[in-house]
Amino acid sequence: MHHQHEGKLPTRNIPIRDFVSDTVCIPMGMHLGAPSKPCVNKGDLVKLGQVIGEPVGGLGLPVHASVSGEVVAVEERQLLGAAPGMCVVIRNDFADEWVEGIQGYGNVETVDPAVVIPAIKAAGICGMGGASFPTHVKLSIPEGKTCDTIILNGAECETFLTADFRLMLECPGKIVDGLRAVMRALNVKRGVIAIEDNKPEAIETMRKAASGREGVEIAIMRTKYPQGGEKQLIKAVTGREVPSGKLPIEVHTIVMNVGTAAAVADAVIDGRPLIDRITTVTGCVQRPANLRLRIGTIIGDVIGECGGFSEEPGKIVFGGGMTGLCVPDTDVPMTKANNGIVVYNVKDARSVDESPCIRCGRCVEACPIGLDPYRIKHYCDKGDLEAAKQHHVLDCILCGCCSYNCPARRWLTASFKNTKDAIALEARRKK
Amino acid sequence: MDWVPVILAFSVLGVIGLVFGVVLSLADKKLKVETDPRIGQVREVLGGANCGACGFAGCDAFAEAVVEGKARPNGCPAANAEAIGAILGISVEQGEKMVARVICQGHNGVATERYQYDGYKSCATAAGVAGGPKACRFACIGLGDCEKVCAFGAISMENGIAKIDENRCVACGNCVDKCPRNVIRITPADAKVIVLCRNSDSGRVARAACMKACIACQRCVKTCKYGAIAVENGFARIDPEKCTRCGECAKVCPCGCIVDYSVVTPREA
Amino acid sequence: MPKNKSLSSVFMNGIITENPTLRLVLGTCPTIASTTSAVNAVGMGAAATFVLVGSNVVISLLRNIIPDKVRIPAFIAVICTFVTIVQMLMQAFFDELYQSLGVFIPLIVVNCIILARAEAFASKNGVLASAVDGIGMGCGFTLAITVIAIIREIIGNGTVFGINIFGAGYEPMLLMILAPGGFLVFGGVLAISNLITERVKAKKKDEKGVIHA
Amino acid sequence: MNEIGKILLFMVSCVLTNNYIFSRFLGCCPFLGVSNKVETAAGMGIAVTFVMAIASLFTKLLYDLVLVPLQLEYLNTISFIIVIASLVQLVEMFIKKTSPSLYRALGIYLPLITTNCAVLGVTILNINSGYNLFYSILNGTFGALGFLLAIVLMAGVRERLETSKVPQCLKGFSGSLIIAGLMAVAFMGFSGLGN
Amino acid sequence: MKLYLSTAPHIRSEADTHVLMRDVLIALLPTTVAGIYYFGLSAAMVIAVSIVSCVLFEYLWQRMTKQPVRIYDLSAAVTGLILGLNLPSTAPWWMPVVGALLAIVITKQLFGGIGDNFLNPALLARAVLLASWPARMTGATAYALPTCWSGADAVTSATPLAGYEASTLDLFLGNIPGSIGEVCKAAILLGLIYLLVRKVITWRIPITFLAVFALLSALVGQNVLDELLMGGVLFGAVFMATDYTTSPMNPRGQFIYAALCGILVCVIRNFGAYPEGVTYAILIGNIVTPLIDKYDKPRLYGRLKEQKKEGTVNA
Repeated sequence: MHHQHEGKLPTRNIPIRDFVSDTVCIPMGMHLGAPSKPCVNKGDLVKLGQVIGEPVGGLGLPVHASVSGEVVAVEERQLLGAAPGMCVVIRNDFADEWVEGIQGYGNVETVDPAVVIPAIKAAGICGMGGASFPTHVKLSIPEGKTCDTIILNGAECETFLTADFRLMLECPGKIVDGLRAVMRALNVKRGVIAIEDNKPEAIETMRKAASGREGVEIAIMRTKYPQGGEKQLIKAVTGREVPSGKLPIEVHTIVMNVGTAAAVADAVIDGRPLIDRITTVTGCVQRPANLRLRIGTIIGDVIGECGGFSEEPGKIVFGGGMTGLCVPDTDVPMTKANNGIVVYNVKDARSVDESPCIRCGRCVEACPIGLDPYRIKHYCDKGDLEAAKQHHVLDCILCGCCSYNCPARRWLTASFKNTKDAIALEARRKK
Repeated sequence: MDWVPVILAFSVLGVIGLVFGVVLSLADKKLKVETDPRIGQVREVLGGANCGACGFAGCDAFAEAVVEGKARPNGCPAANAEAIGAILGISVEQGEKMVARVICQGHNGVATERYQYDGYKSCATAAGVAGGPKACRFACIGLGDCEKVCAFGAISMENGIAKIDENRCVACGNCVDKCPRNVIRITPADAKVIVLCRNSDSGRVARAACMKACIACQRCVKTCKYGAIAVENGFARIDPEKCTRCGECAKVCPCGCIVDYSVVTPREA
Repeated sequence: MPKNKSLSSVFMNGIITENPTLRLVLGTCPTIASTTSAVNAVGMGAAATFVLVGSNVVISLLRNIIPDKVRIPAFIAVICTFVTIVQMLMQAFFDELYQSLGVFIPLIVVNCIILARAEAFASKNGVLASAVDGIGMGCGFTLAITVIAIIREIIGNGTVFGINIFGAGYEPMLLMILAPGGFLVFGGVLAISNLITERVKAKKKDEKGVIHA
Repeated sequence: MNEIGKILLFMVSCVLTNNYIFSRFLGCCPFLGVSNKVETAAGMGIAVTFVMAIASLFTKLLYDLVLVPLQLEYLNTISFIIVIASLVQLVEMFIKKTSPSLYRALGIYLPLITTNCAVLGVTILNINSGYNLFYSILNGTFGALGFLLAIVLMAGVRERLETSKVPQCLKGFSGSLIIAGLMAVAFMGFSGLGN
Repeated sequence: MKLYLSTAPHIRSEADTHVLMRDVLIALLPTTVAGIYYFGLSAAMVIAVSIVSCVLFEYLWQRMTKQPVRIYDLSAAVTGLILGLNLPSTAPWWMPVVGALLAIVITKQLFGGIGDNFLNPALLARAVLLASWPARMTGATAYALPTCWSGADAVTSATPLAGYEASTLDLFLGNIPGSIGEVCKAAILLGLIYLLVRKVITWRIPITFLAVFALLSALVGQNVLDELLMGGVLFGAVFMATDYTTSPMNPRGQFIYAALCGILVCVIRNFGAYPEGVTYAILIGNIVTPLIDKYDKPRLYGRLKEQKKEGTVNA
């Protein structure tokens, strides 16, 4: 599927700049897995990089203070998910004083491979492309499986977003360092940085940065959403297909986002925990920008930094147009996985009512997995989980292509997500 | 009169009948399959809605299980258990009449709206979008997931919340399972006085979220002469065993969240 | 079916409540095949009624003699006999009609209506009631197919019972007396009858509701 | 035209041009009743094909070897129905034994093959049209294949329409009849083929 | 400030039902203009009556059954225009009205409206009209001569289609008797190009249809070019076989469907009773479509059979 417009033009050529606000609200549940447990109390003084949330369970990650200052609240707030989540609110004293004990390992080419993954875990890194899966878990290869290729996802096929693109232009060395660290940690000989062909500058910069680095290559891919989807990326780079219901490691591959790789480099070289990330702010704001934001920055402040709304806002979305999540108000904080804040005007925000399916077959043609979306939608609407399962609804990657292309404006993707959740719930109930 | 053709006709038909009769009876012995005719009879008593409330895969499976003694005749909420018992030649009791009730009165305009939900019309989906469009976390979302699973057409959406037709409801519980907010409860049909709110937030928060929210003011508890009402988890609850359906509590409730169905019909409530 | 039902209600049952064509949807093949003209429909209806009454009476007479196990073959044999009689009668007196109805006259044997009535009514009721039931069902069948036939004939040929009603300027819609027209008109009439039943039911329900409240 | 070509054309005309459902209106009851699922429709169609082929053979033999020599032609209807009823019983027992699920799906329609007018119709048409034994069997088999084709196509359409917003009064037989009518319009395109 | 929230995706393609139908109308414009040019005002009248009655029937039905009125999606207008183009210019006023009733009410709305009809409404209407009033629909009695007719005068020779003889160029430009829309092949090709450029349809159905038909015509010994240019093959392949609702969803199914249509046109033209088989061929294709859709599934990602083998080779 080709987009008519990718929405990347307003921010494509704007360099990354820093923004620090005077209050941050750091959610404890930014990664996939159980939310971390707050280990500070109201009134405590915290320093930059201090652990304020301790990992819980197998998929747990620590959370670090992204500013120094006083903890003003530890409370539940309504975020993007179904239930409210625990947050630690810190008032920034702008001292930016690092906590003691931050210790890096220097060069990624000489570091002891065994310390890389613990360092990644300690830095609280999760997938920064949007899925927020804890990176150290992804890099722990299960018994009996092997990995021969690590793919860095620089496709950034989502609409509106330019955060990864700017990162590749401005910090190419860091990305390659991160990749090398992971390759050495897992003893993998091949690392591929995959970039879509609509980003020639990034391809050029990354190629320069990768030259002379052992086993690192650049793959150029056709610009086609969802090229950056894990499964599509693996197919495009290696020609392998991840079996249905399995993880990429099944075909000896691990996929990471370029942003994650840069964070890994920081964690390994400097021992710096994940306290900020690059985010594209675009849409109906006065000055669209690529900002390096502290985790927990309230988006109202971010929009203020970008000059405020340029039009009456109708919808504010974390992430791109195809897979992003809506926010309920401007008091919501930035998370580790959020790569974009896109403001839609009221007209673009409104959705049209579903009209009857005209059986044009565009959803079938658009589906990168090869599903029959129109048929599955019927079963999903009816609540027939069994039939939906038989038509492979569980294979859906929720890329949104079917909904995007549907001339009847039907909520195909939403109904599939709904059904996938219902099937998962049912399975859990049966247990 | 010439009798030959008549005799001939009869004998030809007789011979044809005989030949096929013998073949059929032989085949019958060879290919015999036993089926219990009662399965079909039981199946006819069941509604055929295939709602699954009995725990079997549809009405056919339940009928088979009942006849084989693997299921209880009153397992089907939609069917007359006595009729099934009559087919099987055993006596069974019909359970107490239960109905599903929506424990929420957060109509449009009554419940505060945090944002305008503008996506796929499904409660489960809306509940996952930043906690749902209504400020109350316990409120009926009103996009009709229960309506879709009801095999008996008992649920309709009115003014932003679900409405259950108690005459059609058989208490199969499908809507209860489907509701992402657990706002539907199976209650005895004769429990006429009910607290229609389960907001466990503090009174202030609850009131801000909905004009008909229970604020745990304890007035009903004090009014009730039978000790049937208790406030737990921030909202009142009536014990149907102790309740005499006097309806006094409904009169004193300042938020109107206790409803006496013997005074207001479900349609008006 | 209760035994003490009055004969008139048995008769009306066949025409309205359980009209074989429109309510029970039995005997679809002759309905479509014989409704190309009103005359054909009446002929087919009369033939079927004759067989229905005859077989109902005979089966009702024999109902205590025929063993349960072989009742269906026995019923068919009785029906066959009457069909053969009708066949011979029609051939002798209405040869033109017989030719235009063709294979559908012997096929009255397998018209589900007749077997269904034998099984459901005649084998359980007395002779007189069975005869009335036969007449009622026969009339119901005849009425329904005649209505369908009249519609088809008017639109498809511009005539009713062969009498031109639109004058020379009318261009008949040929399709209606061809195969598809049979399906379409039958479907349409059935849909309208369903619609009326639905309305009546809804009305009854509403009335009930009012009484309850 | 040579004999083989003639036979081929005869087959085509049996299946398409003189389709039992769409141009001869025989076998409408099962066609309307057992056509809501493609799989069951195919099962029904195959059962009918089987019965019709064998019935054509037996009735033709019976007629030529017994009824005609004894001058009892007028007994054809009753004797044919006995043959068909027995065959259907056999098929029913066989299916019940081998495939209970198919048996459950075909339900009450299996015994109804007896009263499926297409079966009796084809045997009588064989006699009336004066076909010899070979053509009788061809007529039976390919006529039944035409029935199979029609009922499977019908089932496909009806399965698809399950997802549509059909008005209440058109659910069931009335809607099926209208579908059949529209399909019959399309099948008119085959007229003239093979004749 | 109250925000609107929904699930992803938050952007949608430009092409909604209305836009697609509008594009089809635009693609039909050259054909319509050519038809009116050749057959004059009477053709314009037939087309106008057809469109108006189709839209009116749709509106009335939706009001009567208390559904939302959807005439603005233009699907009824498209049906009306195609129906009008399928009629001869001499058609009396009541024919497009009856056709519209058949198309909109019987074929489309009775089964649930847009997207739920299993036959192409305009085609079904044409087939019924053809069967009911053959003399008014086709042949020398129905087809008016084009206003700039230059060929041999009337029924002298026996070309299979309308009883007229014309040069290949005239066949291409449409200077021949016939239904309003089907005569001018140049205009139809223009429409095809527009539809392809706007990505309203893909090449699969029309090209397969025409290719299979041409191949078979060559096999039975006909003049392929003349066969392609005669009658409604081109119009049918471009505008009617490609109807979304009644053609298969999956690419492979579309090939099967189009090939079936092509074969049937050739068979009916050469061996059947009708001189022109396009209508019936596509209708039969429509009827087979549900079965094609049922059994033809796209290949699923990650369900390769050789997956395991390939995986181990790489490891």
